[in-house]
Amino acid sequence: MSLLLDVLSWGLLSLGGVFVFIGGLGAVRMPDLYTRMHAASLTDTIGSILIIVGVMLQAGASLATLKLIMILIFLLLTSPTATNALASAALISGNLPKVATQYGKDPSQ
Amino acid sequence: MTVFFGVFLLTLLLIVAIAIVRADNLFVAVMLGGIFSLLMATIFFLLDAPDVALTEAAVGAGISTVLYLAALALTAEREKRHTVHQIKALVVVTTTALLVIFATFDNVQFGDPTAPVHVHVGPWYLENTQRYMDIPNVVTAILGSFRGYDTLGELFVVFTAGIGVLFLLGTRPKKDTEAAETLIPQQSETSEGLRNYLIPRLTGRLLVPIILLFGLYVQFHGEYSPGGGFQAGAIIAAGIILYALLEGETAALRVVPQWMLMALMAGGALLYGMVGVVGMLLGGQFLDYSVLADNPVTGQQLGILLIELGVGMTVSGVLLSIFHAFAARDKY
Amino acid sequence: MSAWAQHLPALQVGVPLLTTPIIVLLRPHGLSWAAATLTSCFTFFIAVMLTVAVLQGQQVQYSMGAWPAPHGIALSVDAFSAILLLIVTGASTVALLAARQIVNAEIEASRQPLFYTAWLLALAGFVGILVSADAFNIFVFMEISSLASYVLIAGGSDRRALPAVFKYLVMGTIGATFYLIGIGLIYLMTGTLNLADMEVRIREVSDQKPILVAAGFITIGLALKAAVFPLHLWLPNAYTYAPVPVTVFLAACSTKVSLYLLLRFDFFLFQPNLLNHNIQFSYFIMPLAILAILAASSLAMFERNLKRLLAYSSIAQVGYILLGASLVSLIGLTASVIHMFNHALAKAALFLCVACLATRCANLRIDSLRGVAKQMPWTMAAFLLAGLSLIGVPGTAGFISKWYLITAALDEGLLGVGLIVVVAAGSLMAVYYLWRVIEAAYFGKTNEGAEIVGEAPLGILVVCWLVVLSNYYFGLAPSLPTTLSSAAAQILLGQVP
Amino acid sequence: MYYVVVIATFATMGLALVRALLGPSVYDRVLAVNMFGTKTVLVLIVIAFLYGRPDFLDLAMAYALINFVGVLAVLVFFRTRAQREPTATKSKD
Amino acid sequence: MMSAIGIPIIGAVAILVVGKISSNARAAVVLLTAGALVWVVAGLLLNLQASQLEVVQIAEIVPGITIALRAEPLGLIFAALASVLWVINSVYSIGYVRANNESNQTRFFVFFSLAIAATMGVAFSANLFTLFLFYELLTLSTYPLVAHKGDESSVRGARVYLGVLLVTSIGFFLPAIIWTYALTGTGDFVTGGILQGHIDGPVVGLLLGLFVFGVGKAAVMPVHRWLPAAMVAPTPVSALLHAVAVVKAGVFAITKIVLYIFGGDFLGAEASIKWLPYVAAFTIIAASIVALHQQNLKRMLAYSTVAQLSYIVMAIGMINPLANIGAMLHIVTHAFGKITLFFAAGAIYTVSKKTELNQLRGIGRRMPWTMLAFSIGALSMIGVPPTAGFVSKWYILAGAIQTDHYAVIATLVVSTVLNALYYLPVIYLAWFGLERSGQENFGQGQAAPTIEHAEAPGLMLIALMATAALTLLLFFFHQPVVQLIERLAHGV
Amino acid sequence: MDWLGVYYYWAFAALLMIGFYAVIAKSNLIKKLIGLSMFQSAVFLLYITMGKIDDGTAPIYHEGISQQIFSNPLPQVLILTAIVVGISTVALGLGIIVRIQEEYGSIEEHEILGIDER
Repeated sequence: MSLLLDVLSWGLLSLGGVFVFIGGLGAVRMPDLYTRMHAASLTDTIGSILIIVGVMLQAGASLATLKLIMILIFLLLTSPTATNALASAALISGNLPKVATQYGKDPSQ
Repeated sequence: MTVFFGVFLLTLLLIVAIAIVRADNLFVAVMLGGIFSLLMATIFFLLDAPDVALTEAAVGAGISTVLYLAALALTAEREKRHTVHQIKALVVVTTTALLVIFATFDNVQFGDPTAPVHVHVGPWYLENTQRYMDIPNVVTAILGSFRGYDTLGELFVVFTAGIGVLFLLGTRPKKDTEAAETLIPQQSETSEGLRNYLIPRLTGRLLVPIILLFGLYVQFHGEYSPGGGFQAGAIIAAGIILYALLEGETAALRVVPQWMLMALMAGGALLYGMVGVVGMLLGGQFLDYSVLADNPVTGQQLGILLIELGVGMTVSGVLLSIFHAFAARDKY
Repeated sequence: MSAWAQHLPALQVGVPLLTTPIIVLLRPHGLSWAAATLTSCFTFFIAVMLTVAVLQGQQVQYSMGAWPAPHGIALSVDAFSAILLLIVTGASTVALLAARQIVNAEIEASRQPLFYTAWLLALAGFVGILVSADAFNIFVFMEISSLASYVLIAGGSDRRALPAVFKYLVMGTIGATFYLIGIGLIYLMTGTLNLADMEVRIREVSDQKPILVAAGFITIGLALKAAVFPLHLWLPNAYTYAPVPVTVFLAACSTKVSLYLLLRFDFFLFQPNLLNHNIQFSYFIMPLAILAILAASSLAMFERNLKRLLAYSSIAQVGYILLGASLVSLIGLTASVIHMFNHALAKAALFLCVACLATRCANLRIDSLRGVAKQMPWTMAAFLLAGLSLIGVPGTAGFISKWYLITAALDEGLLGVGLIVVVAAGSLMAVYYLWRVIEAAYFGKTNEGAEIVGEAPLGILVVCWLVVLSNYYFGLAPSLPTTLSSAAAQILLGQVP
Repeated sequence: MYYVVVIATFATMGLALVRALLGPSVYDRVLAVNMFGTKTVLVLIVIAFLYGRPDFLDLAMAYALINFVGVLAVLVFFRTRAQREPTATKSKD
Repeated sequence: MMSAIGIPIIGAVAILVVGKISSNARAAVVLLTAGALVWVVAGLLLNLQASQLEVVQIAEIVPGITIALRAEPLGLIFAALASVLWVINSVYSIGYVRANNESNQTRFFVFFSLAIAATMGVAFSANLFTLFLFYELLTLSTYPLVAHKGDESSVRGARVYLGVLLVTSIGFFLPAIIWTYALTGTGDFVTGGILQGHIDGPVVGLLLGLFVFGVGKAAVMPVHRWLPAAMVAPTPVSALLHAVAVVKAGVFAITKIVLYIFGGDFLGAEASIKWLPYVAAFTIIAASIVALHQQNLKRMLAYSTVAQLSYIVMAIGMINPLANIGAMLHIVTHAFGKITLFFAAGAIYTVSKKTELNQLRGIGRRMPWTMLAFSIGALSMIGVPPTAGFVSKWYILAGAIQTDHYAVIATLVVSTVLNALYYLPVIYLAWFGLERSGQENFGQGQAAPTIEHAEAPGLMLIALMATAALTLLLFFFHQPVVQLIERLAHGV
Repeated sequence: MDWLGVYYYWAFAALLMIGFYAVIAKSNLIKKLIGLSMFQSAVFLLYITMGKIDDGTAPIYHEGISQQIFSNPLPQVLILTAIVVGISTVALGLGIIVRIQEEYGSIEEHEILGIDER
């Protein structure tokens, strides 16, 4: 039984790791602010879910698992909100997404 | 294995440090400062110092970034490229660094248990915490009781900083006073924070109680896991600052009015002092907690709990009043 | 009372420290000043009690929280710290007594409780350093006193105080951090923070290199905070633009406490263990001291602003104190300790006279003080008498330290003659720049614009004359400071085999 | 067992740092800081388990909160700054 | 002895209090204090035997260094001289101040009596430290007197006065004292000297040099500049300065140091101090030559004082009993002679506002009594028999012949001739010169018109005549003073 | 002589250098303050590296832990205090900078000196 758990958590953890790394790559290679934000925040959330669940399997039913759940909730609450606030702030201050201007359409209509 | 992580993180640290010095835009420098202290906290965590990591995170990343930003909002945003007497600085700096390397070069092994540091006083604390206080967190034991006098001094350093900022920023700036009259009637947009940002305000409303709860947890859980007065104070202050950011500074002042902050500041310091004096009155030395209760061990625990509470009160009071002093400056 | 006697060291720091939160909350105007002065007097009273205990030969030790010395924090008061305690608490009480009118004029009522709290915190910081026997604890109290002094200096209405105090903050923090690096390196090699314990364990340390570097760091750090000559750039502006009572308090003790630490660390810790200490000390500190005396005095001679003139003269006097110490002889050290005492007296008196002048005259440039003696005879008389004490005319306190300094220099043979020339040149320059002021005040023609100025308010004048007369009392009957300083010299030199 | 995750997260932290240094506009840097924060939380969780000290998770929890406060603070004060000097050139650095 | 210092201080305070009320009351108080002082000193002088040995200790500064007073003969002579002349000087200055209605007179008299108190302290000091304490007090109390007028020239003069005196005292005198304390452990004046055996070789010369040039008040050549500069002071002050207190304190200090610190026989054997008489001789000659060229009366008197002082230093430098007596005697005779000259100069200035020598042509007929006193004083300076100056020069000459010190004999002769050269023409012109009226008398553009003026005012005249009489009396009755000095010489 | 171990001390020295350079060379007051806090963080790093023992764990007892080697708790206590000292100095420094901005209108040291000369 524990072997199954170990293999499962190892799988989740490495998957989470991969997602996180992809997010990192996305943030660097993407051309424009908003695309980078898109890449980074999405992988952020999925990555944390995978890793934390993976670790929870390792910790089993203990105080640590409760703490892990709390952290997961925090992360799920805070990082998307932060990205949202960031996106709207950038938009208001006139930092237009590159792609929109390329096709000549004025995004404001 | 710690060493490899450490080396990687240290290189990252140095890169960030150089980036901070070279950054022209001060906002950028402050944000990189945030990253700097996050890295610093992780390194501390790697070097088996969770308490210090928590303090560095709460104080370094949280509060100091907020204070820097509040100050930047009032002063210049961009640094004028004017590095004066560069060579002289480089010479002085390299000599200091060489001096330090010369001192620590070959005779100090990283982490070897036989180094004099670990032989003399360190181990005594590890054994005697069990005997005298019977609490798991040795760092809090030393902080609270063995070197309680240091922490009293520390508390008063924070108290002085609070007094100082309130004293300096207490005056209404002369030239702006006339403008201030006109400003007050129509509620200025700035102090309303992110009023029209719906999502952050909602999550904020949800998060602030959790942060405060977590702060209190850290405050009273200091003896079992990394935590204590300073960290708790910082976290509680961060929570209320978050509320101020979201709901606007006046709303935050309504929740925690100025006189309450002053009471918190003075009360915490007084509480700590009185615990020491009571120890003296009951026949022990100054700051001797074993006389506080009939059984010395519970006395020590009670003492540590009280002084951690005092520290938490003062630190949160000071940090909040400093934040309000900066934030209120906008209105003038 | 004897039950409290053994708690004295803790009370000495506790009283000023724990009254600050109470004073912060005192809203009614004027009450905060009264409370602060009362606390300062009570601290002075405790300092006197401690000195009496020390003079009776008691070994005043106190371990905080009843933990044994190397593990807990210990406080110890000996002759050296006793004389400094008297200086610091005395200066603070005197400055506070004279501070009422000026602070009312300069700082609005709502901020005054904060000002007096910062004042008591500075006092508590200084006293904490003097009483503590734990290296890191000294760092903490050094920070309290420095932060509080930055707040005090920045309290004035003169806007130029702000950049001056920022420069002081940066240099002070760098000094404190150098001190921290020094302790860190020592802790690395010896594993303890208690001074007495550290001094014992330093001997067994095999590799002396880090100790040497630590000595270097600590000396530079403390020299920065004590405004020793090349590192003195923050002092003139900080003292000039600070409110006058703050200058009275800081001029009398802030540099002295750092010098106390410098001497204690150098003679107590490093001295017997470093290679040949006299070379390290005399080749390194003595030229700095001589440079300080000559350069700072000459700067003072050409200075127009009265307060900056006295600030430069303070830097020169720090040079005298270091000169005495760098002779590494019993009389030399006695000379340097007693000069700390006498200089504190003389400088406090001079700055109090400046305080009297400040209440009546607009700016304190020398040529705007022409002919002021006719309108303010008592103040200028006090300034004259205090000036004589600074120069070291016989019968004044200044003379005693000059006497010891020259006797100490005489034992050095040929080098001694050179030192005597320097000391003589220093005091003659002092004569020059003080006489420039007195001559302008007494014989200068009052320039037309000056309005009729009355005598200084009685309160400040009485305090000023009190300090001036104590200058002369300790000039004629200096038994107290001499016994204390020779005992201090023995303690410091006790370590040298 | 945890090495894969630790190495991956460290790498992402490195990349986030690159973005922070290069980032043309301030908002890029804010994004990088946010990414950095969450990655540190994850690293701490994993290292806590790597060291076998699960009771250090409070640290990670504190991080998550502090990071959020930090990012929001930047946005608020950056807007106050932009408001006070609308004439100031938009920071396109 | 304590009262000797106490009385002038109490007097100073009394004058301060009374001064505001009325000038007569102030004058009365001044005279009262002067009289009381003379009475006390006389008391000490009479029962010399009893008061000789007891040492009054006032305060112990540092273990081994005390403020102590002792009434030994040398100190007594100086104190007696100072107190007597102070009485006369007070009389004179009250008259002078009234005649010239000087500004803030109270301050003048207060510092006057403080200066006398300091002089008493110097006279009775029992050790080097007390001597230095009162020496500095004397400098500081006379500074306001010199700068009394408060105008630009007097302030500059006072600055030079203070500068030279403080430089020499802090620069040379203090190190010398501390060196003595370091060497011998005590600084007390012991007949026969304390340096015996502690120090020898050229170092003794160096120490003596430090002392001689340290005591700026003795006006030995390089450090004499303050004396002519102090001429800006009103005449009673210059009288006090140059005849009674300041210069005499300087020379008295050197005598005390040479006799009681080095000791006569110790120095006699020492080769390295032979330079002292030659330096003094050089000062005499140079000062006399400079005095020759002086136009201003008071500056001439100043340079003549510099010369006369070096007589005493030269006599002491010869280390022989006869010369010592001569030196002590010269202190007294020169005091009387010079004070008469200054009083006369003051009188002439008060009445006729004349200060330059060439204005004094034919003034004898207008002011016969003043000029008579002036002539007696001048003769005493030259050393002509009926005046006391002759007696002291005679003793110095005898001492020089005894030790066949040819350089000193030569200096004595040459200087007497020089004195004659610059004093006699003044007397001759005053008595026999024709009073030229009108402009050509003041060709050099001095605007002092020949105003009609009679004799000097009454009070000043009395003082003048008193000192002149004393100069003559001393010539005939110098025996008691000599006996007193001899007792000292044999180390009673 | 394990090179990696000494790297911590060299990182401390490098950080010290960077912080000190920023304090001296930069004329912007806020940049000086940031340099100052970096200078202090370097010292914290020194103290904590001192306290680490090879494969020792944090000095907090926990039923679950097996091995008994603990890192030295004392430097951690010292650094806890030093961090809060650092933040207090920064807070006061920022207060002074805000006041300087209001009085002088600039926070560049060379400009402030210029304004004072006039």
